[in-house]
Amino acid sequence: MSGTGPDVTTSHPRIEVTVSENQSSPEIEVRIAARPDHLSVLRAVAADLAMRADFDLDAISDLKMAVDEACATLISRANSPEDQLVCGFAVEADQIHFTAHAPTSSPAAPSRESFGWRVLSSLTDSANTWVAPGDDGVPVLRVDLVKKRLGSVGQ
Amino acid sequence: MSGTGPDVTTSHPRIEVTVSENQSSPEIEVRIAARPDHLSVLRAVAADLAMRADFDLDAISDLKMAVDEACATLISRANSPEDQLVCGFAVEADQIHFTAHAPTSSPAAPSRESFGWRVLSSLTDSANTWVAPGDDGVPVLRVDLVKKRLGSVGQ
Amino acid sequence: MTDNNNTSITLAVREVSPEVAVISIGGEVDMLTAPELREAVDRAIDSCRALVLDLNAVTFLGSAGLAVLVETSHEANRRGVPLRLVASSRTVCRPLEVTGLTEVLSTYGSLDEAVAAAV
Amino acid sequence: MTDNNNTSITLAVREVSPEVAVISIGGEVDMLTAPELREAVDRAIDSCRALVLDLNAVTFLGSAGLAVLVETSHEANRRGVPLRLVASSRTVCRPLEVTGLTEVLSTYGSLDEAVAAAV
Ligand SMILES: Nc1ncnc2c1ncn2[C@@H]1O[C@H](COP(=O)(O)OP(=O)(O)O)[C@@H](O)[C@H]1O
Ligand SMILES: Nc1ncnc2c1ncn2[C@@H]1O[C@H](COP(=O)(O)OP(=O)(O)O)[C@@H](O)[C@H]1O
Repeated sequence: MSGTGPDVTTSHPRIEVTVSENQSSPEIEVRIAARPDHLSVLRAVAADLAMRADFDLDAISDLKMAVDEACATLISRANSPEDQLVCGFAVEADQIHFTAHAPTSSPAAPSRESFGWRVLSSLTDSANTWVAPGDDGVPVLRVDLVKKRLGSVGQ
Repeated sequence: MSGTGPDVTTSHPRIEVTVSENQSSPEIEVRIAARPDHLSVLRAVAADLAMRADFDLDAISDLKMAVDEACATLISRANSPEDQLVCGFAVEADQIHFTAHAPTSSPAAPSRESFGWRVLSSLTDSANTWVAPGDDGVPVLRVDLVKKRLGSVGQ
Repeated sequence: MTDNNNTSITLAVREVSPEVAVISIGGEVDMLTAPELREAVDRAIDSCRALVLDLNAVTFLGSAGLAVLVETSHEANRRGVPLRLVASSRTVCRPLEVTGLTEVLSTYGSLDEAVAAAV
Repeated sequence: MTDNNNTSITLAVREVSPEVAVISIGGEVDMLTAPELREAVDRAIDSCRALVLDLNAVTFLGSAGLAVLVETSHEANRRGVPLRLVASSRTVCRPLEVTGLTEVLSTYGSLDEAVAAAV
């Protein structure tokens, strides 16, 4: 694995993640109301990008599932369906880097032992989630995923 | 045609358009670098939304083509590939309302006599484009399209 | 089945032989549509001797959908009702494999095989 | 044809009978990929007696792609080279119809018909 991108396999956010969040906006940013009926558009974006980045069919399916799972978690923990869910997709040399965040009603990050998070981790090469105060002090839940074109997942 | 949404068939922007631009953000906003390789993701979003809004296959195809044409125009008239192209999709009762804008290097809006604009107009129920100064005084090119679920287009 | 098959999943329920119910599921099974699947399955399991879920027209299967399958499997075990899944597309098999559910659930390559096994 | 068929269009050029060239085009023909199509068509038209463009594997046809077809048609007229399009999918026929190009271009439902007409 050449690993030119950020490596965020640890369970606490590392510097790279924060830098990547704050640097010039990701290539593609999608903002939606935090509602389950918008999940399919995020899957469509993930699939289109992975396809064009020459991911194989299993890797495309994995990324769709991981993005869906991450955003379903953000939506279910948002304060209201009017909250905004912001997703960033960056197509990097050998991987797609996905970040997402939304305001949250729970001050704690989702358990890493839950079924959903275990699935998500098994589908990606790196997965991380944490809560941090947003600009206005409201807690914001963040998810950061990396899926490599030729990853070690399910091969 | 019941026409509950904004009617922007005139060639100059009307109040409704401006209101719609400035009101609480559209349901789905996609921001990309103004580069042709990102057109396919916008088509994917348009197709997913139109499909879920029960548009028929011709109407889905028309919306994809109109969104593609609008964004290709915005990209070709941007100052640089680093400029940001911002697209908004709103799924309304009987139509999808698409808005897009990007900084432009040409102070004039695209000719309505061009092949591209004629195609775009023929594919949508309403199409409009104009240049207005942005926040920082830089000219911004805007496009506003409405595609009805049961439109008069190509029926 | 509903006309509105783009905003939700499609669910076709039928009895292929006495008390063997087949639910054919189409579309994207996610957080939005899983409750609908759950309801249809709960209703069917109440009145059948064997249940077949045909997943071949499913175009996305997320963890909310997987959870319905797992819970249905538990419920079917409790009742002694055989549960058989039809799964041959990559779209459906990949999530089942990645989550290890192919070990736990009985999956078949075709509806005929699943029905034959269920009877 | 290239391995890299997701980031661009696929173009397969072959001669079906002496000096009758067929270009089979796959993928999305848009602002990004139209120049590639243009180049392949320009190269083929230089050395053939008749040209068939098989559009059946095209998954998107935007105005940049339509412009290539129109310009190729003009060039083919100038040279006296018959140009035939194979277009049967809705994805391809819809843009041709909406823009009125079916009136101007010779389209056929199958490759065999187009080749037969081109010879
Ligand atoms: N191995 C598994 N495969 C599929 N579904 C499972 C599995 N384990 C748990 N589930 C389902 O996922 C749901 C949530 O499980 P759980 O581990 O408690 O996580 P969570 O905290 O996300 O609720 C449960 O409804 C359960 O049926
Ligand atoms: N009716 C038409 N059908 C298809 N393509 C056309 C048609 N008219 C013009 N074009 C193509 O579109 C391109 C642009 O045409 P033009 O009307 O000059 O508009 P623009 O201002 O967008 O360049 C030209 O290259 C031409 O080949």
